[in-house]
Amino acid sequence: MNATVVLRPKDYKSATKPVWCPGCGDFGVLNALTKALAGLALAPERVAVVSGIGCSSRLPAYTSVYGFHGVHGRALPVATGLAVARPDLTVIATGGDGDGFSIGGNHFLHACRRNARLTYLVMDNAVYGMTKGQASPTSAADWAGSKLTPDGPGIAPFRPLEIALSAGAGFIARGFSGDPNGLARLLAEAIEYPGFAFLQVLSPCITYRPEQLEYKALVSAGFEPLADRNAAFRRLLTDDGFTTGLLYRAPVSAGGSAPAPADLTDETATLAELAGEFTAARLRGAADHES
Amino acid sequence: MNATVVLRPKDYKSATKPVWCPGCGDFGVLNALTKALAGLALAPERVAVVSGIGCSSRLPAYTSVYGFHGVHGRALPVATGLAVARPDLTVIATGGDGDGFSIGGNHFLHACRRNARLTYLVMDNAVYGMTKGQASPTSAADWAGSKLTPDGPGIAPFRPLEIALSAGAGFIARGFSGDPNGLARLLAEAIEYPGFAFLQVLSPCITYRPEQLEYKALVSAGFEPLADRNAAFRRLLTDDGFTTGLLYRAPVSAGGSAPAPADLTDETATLAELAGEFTAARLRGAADHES
Amino acid sequence: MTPSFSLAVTGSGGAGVMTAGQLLLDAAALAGRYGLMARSFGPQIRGGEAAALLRLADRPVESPDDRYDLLVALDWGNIERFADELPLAADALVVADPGHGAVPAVIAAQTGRLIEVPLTALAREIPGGRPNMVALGLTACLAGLPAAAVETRVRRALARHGTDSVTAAIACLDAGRQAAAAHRRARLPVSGDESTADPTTALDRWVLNGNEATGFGALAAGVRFCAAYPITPATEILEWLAGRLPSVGGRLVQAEDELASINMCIGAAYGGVPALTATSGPGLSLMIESLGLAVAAEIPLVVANVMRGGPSTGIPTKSEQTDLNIAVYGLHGEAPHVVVAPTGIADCAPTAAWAVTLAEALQTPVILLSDQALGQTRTIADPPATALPAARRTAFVPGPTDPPTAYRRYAHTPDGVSPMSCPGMPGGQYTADGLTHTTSGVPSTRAEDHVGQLDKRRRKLEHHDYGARWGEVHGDGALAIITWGSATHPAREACDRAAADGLSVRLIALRLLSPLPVAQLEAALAGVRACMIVEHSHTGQFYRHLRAWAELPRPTLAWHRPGPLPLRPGEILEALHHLQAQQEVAA
Amino acid sequence: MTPSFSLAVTGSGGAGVMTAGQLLLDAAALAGRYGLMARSFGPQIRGGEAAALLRLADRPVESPDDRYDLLVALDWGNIERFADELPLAADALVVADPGHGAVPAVIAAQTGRLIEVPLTALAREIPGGRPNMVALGLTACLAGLPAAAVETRVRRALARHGTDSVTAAIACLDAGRQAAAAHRRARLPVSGDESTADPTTALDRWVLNGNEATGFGALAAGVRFCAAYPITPATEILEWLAGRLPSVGGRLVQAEDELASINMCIGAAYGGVPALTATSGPGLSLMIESLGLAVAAEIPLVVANVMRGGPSTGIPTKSEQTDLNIAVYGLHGEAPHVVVAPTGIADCAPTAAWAVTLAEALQTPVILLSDQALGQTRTIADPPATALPAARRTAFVPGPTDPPTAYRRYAHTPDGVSPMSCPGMPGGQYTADGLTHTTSGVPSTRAEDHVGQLDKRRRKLEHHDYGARWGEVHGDGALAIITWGSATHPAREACDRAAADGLSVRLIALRLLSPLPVAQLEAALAGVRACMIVEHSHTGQFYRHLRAWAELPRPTLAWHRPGPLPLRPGEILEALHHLQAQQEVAA
Ligand SMILES: Cc1ncc(C[n+]2csc(CCOP(=O)(O)OP(=O)(O)O)c2C)c(N)n1
Ligand SMILES: Cc1ncc(C[n+]2csc(CCOP(=O)(O)OP(=O)(O)O)c2C)c(N)n1
Ligand code: SF4
Ligand code: SF4
Ligand SMILES: [Mg+2]
Ligand SMILES: [Mg+2]
Repeated sequence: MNATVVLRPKDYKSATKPVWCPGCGDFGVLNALTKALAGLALAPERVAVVSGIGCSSRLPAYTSVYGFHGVHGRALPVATGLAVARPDLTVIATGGDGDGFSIGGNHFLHACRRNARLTYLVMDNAVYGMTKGQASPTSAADWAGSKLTPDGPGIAPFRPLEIALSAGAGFIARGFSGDPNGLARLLAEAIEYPGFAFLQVLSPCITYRPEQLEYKALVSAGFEPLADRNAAFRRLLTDDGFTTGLLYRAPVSAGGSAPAPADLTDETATLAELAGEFTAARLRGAADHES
Repeated sequence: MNATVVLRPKDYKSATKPVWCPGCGDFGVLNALTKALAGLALAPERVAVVSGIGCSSRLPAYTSVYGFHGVHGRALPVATGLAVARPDLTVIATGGDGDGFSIGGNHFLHACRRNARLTYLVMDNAVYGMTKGQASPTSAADWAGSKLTPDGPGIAPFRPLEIALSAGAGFIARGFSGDPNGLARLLAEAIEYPGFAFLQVLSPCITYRPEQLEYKALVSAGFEPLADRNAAFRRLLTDDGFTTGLLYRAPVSAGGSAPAPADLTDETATLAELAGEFTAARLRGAADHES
Repeated sequence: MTPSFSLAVTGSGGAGVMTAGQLLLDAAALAGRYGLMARSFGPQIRGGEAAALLRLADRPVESPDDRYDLLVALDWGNIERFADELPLAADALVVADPGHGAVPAVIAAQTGRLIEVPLTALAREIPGGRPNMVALGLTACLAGLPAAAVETRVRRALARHGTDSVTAAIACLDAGRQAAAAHRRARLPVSGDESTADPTTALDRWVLNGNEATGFGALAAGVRFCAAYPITPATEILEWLAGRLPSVGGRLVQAEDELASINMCIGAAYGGVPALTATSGPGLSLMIESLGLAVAAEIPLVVANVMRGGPSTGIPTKSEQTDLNIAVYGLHGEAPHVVVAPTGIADCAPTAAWAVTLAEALQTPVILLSDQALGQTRTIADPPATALPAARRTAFVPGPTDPPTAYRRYAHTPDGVSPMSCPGMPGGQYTADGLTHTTSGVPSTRAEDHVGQLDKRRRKLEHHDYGARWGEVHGDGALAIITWGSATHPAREACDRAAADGLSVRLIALRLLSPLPVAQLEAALAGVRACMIVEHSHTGQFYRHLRAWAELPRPTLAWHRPGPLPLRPGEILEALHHLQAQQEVAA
Repeated sequence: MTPSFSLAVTGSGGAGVMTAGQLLLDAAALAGRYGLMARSFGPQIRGGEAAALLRLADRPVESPDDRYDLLVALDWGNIERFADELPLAADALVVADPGHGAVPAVIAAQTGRLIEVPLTALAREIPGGRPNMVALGLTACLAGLPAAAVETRVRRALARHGTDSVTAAIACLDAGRQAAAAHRRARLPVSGDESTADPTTALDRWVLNGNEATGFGALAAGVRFCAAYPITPATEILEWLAGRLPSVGGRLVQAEDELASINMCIGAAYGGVPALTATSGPGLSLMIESLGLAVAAEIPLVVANVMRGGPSTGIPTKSEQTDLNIAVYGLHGEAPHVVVAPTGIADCAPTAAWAVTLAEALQTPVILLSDQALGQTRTIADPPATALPAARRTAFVPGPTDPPTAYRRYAHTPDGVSPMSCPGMPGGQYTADGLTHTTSGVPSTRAEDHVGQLDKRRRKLEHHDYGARWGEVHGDGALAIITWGSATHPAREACDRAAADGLSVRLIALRLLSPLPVAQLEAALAGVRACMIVEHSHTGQFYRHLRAWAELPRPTLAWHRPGPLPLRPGEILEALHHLQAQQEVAA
């Protein structure tokens, strides 16, 4: 791509037709992402979108940037390896609430701590869409819509923002797929954050959670960006789960420090030196004291 | 065992000699546990201690109750399966900070949510003792004592109490292995809690973290039990990591509801009925409308 | 050779293809027929094109046929997606709605017998009418099903939607039947309109898929705990159990992942409660470490692994037999365990029950290898002739209480099975361990303990009497097929057809895959001069497994191909003839 | 037959057994000798009893001998724990400190040659003296090492502790040597005090264990990313890399678990940076699902799996070759990948380097199967004769930019290897996928795509020219041993001894375990009449693997036994004679 060419959102879309149900919230997320990338004028070949498995995790193939569609729950470690090995890239991890908070929960915890430079966008529909509608960690305790939990999961829902904050994430926001422009702005800010940025996106599953069509009426852009962790905690104590916006943005590297970038140039001289440490000569100190 | 026999702490110990280093904090935990069990006068055969892998996870074999020494990081799901299938038992899961917060982090999150009736005791020494001293999630960012992270892990330490609270645990406490009596009291309370009870125990590794011998001077019994989740959060905002005691005790089942106990009696009549739902007769409604 | 009638109903999302197909199969059951129905979908999560693939017969049938006799297209949406799966017979009938445009080339090229029926227009004439119900009436008529059976089934199915719905549907059925009447095929391989089947027996037959049968078998044998993480195509086992376990005093827990689900089962089973989980390849991969723990700590449990196309995420909705390697050889260290597989859809219930009894008897994990074709194909089958086996564990009986710690959980016994205590039993306390241990369960690094326990765990599997369930043997030809799982029925039908051609072929289908029943297999092969290994895989995993352990006849031909297309009798028959020709040249 | 001297130093925790052993080996290196040292510990996490197990020789040696010529006991703490591991030669010398009580029966029963040396008392006479240094002086003398070499090594090692320490240690060495002088053995199989080795060459030799060698080989071949989760006995690979990667522009990340570490490697490798992780059985089990992803998405990476006793947690500190099954057959679906193994400690470096080049050339995961015996035994070895191979990936070269989306990541090519782009390359954008996909990487459920990609992935492995590294063949006897990994050196020594007895035995040691190099193997077997498969396992995993794929000579004897005890040449030789005797009866 020529750097002087101005890219529009549609230039970040691929020719592949999404498998999503008509009306699925994930379309809005795809739109917001392409808008954000166009807004930041990032060259498509310098962006990588990494996902797990689920309806939402199909997203990478619908973009024209580099994509990685891995296995269920492991988007974050793949993205971390890529971001650490290739700090010159823009790395975005994405997927669903099942992928990220159920099977992938441990990586979520540790990615928040590790603070590698990447954005994590979770399309939260409080259900496992891909496997036909079982309860996810964010499903309400009394949601009885799945044959697997006919009386509802019966346990307290997972609170993504609180967990992210407890675990040490430095950038925490909530968006709504029904507001692609607002979401695009949040995403652009997340992408520019020089550390781990977490974005929960309410993205309705119109097939297995048709009641989520009401989200439009429930969401409100109520978060005011806070820079103080304790203040963010206090703010979350009254969160209704539908407030959108940027909740918390830590001063850079407050929450940990991203691993320093790798310098990928070969230094073969050093390699010979490394071999030297195995030699018997070292055992008598020759290498240090003589010659 | 005869119910009228009074059991002393040593009756809860097995004849197996611990592999622990002389002076390891885990000895204090073993003492506290046997004291707590004796104090509660629980019949040894009605108690099960389940662990993962690590120095600390060796504990079950040193007791005279039922033990399960599983694989690394999976103590909680084993304990959950046992507690759900056998609600008549007292189930205690245990292990180290690596086992519980690194590889086992996801189960920790979801066990807090699930609120099955069991106690989870983590012997936290901020190191992987068993594998000779690598950084664990609770190691300080600048702890440079391991060859694997010669400049320190460089990332924010894991905050077990905050995570437990965010994840929905209803009973959260911190103890110290150097105070077996205080720890025994906390443990007894945890065991009696009718849901998931989490107990972080500062348990020095004198071999790979000899500086932890100073813990004795650092800990202070400062927590006052709170019943309000928000109050507990506020309290943690000023936690120094060395305050011991019961931080939070939710009114029963506030944090979720434990799965209802299984009734393990066979109902074979029902089995025949279940087979009936496969018959062709059902397809014409015969079973419902006729005969 | 099974006289049968194969048909497909296809159409876009929302056209009601699956409803029509399902009602047709149900009606066939009520009419005393046998049959099966598979489902195929396009890539859309929902609302994409779909195909209901049926085969009806007068005798039990579990294999798809080579080609379809009838294709009813509600519309042509993305039909090319299904072209591979829908080979048409040379004289197949294609029914198309002219309102949906010309017959696409992929279909038109295959057959000349095309009739146009304005399904949509006919439905529109009926208030509340739907084209799929017209298609149902038409298809049932062309397939020779009695109108009464279809009506009975439709009345029952729509009852809860009210009388108007029922009336409209019945009118649609009639319209469809009338449209068909003109085109009724002359040669119908199934019996005529009036079924000769004994209606009482027919009504006792089971209409179910392999996943439901698996759930039922497990529950019948004694499973009372299930930990679940959903995955296609295994979820229905979990969902079936979720609805039924509580009514027999059992419990199901939805786990956070498969690492948790397998360990929850271990916990429950350690606690004395027979446990099962169901998964597919990706989930099984995650359970591998903990299955090794169950082997070492001697914990009974069953993993029902419903195979799908691999590797990795592969093709979740299609069938393959390619998790054999991981199931048998996937554990690290020396970890003997049991792997069994049902030989058909109906066989899922007894084989699942058997798996539970083996796990409990041998105190070891058992992997039950089902697959998408067995799990998600619905069939009409005779209920099991004999009661399903029920599980029994060799339980610890407290000895004299003095000294109280004398219990040796992992004691050496002649058959390798040591009495097992569980929490609650006084005097039975021990610590189950995945570390190498003594007979008491105390960790050890000594050679005698390590070798002793390795020997014991191998012994209990090798010395067990697996009885007659190890496999099925049909016929006594000097040519043999060895096969397993969902390949069994197509292979068996190939043998039947070969017999009709005058070629006698012996069929050996294994249920016990590991430990491989070498003695039984070699006995079953007595007198065989040439042999063919049939499986649904790319590299012949089953063939390699057999080679590794057994002496096979020479020559032995390894015949296999991967998914996503199902194995069909004709291709196996062709390979058989090829083998026979080679034999004759050699002779 | 290698003339050599085997000795053990034992004692309680804190006695300094390992320091003495290590300094002895180092001194032997300085003296131009070859040798090796294994370590054995009791169950205590720290401070328990320990044994340093050495063998010294004038020629390269990597196998332990059958029996020990010398045992030096600093004390008798829990010596019975080591009895199995310490078979003494009939004429072995036992040196004991009378201050620590009588010689325990397990030792006394084995030999009559016992001498008492008051090690502790001697040390106490020297200010700052330590018994282990006395023992070192004594042992070095009995083993025929020049005093100068020991002194040089000790001076260097203790330099940072100050002159007093050094002086005290040198005095202890002297005291030990004097005590030994009286008991100097007459027959010393290694050369005399003054080494004849060329000192320059000797100083170039490497003193290292297999884990360090593995780390070095990987780094030399181009690995620049490592994700780590510690596990015994693999941790040293990770620790070695952690210290060196930054200096060559690489990075190491400590992961939260093995699910993360393998996926981090996938991410880095997808990004174009050669990646490796190291683990052992339990960790490999957790990586299985993601290894399948790497196969399907064609991501190069290396997993160095250092085997330990299994199953489950097993015996983490002891060696076994029992992860062969999981490494070769452990993935679900059809997931062809590469499995290689070093044939010795020194071979770890070139074979690790080769593993990296194979991964990068074939765009697939490679499992490097090392084991505890290779990884944690320290040896004196000649440095690699030729430069280690360096990795090269077939990279995408942008074509004409119009149309820009023409890149087909998974294009069919004659050799199955498709040019691979990575982020940063304009025009190379694609989505890597574990779902069945088209040549462009777009998910597909079509038969032609599924079969096409399965064929391609198998083809790239089968068509690759693996060159001469596939294995080693020594000798041309009509009797052959086929073996692999750490069994190679004991087997080779058994062959050498057989030759000394007049029996010519061919040795075939495989480095390439999967895909099995059937043609090369069968060629190497030309003229072989009987064969023996040697491995360190309970059930003969390697034997089954060979049977599954290759035609083996008849008869073929499967000889194997599990850990924790190491394989020794004598037991293999015995089996060889047994096989030969059978052959003669049959002839
Ligand atoms: C290891 C493994 N377990 C289970 C599955 C089955 N599976 C596929 S997607 C999915 C859940 C998807 O839910 P979510 O991440 O919320 O995505 P959504 O479909 O709702 O967008 C599951 C359980 C799998 N592919 N791999
Ligand atoms: C799957 C797996 N990975 C790694 C290991 C190696 N391992 C054993 S114990 C341990 C960490 C123990 O740390 P912790 O839980 O804190 O226990 P401690 O020894 O400190 O008490 C590790 C990494 C293992 N046994 N299994
Ligand atoms: S099932 Fe739900 S989440 Fe999946 S594509 Fe359809 S609407 Fe979206
Ligand atoms: S290494 Fe540390 S944690 Fe382990 S037993 Fe020793 S002191 Fe305890
Ligand atoms: Mg979801
Ligand atoms: Mg620890």
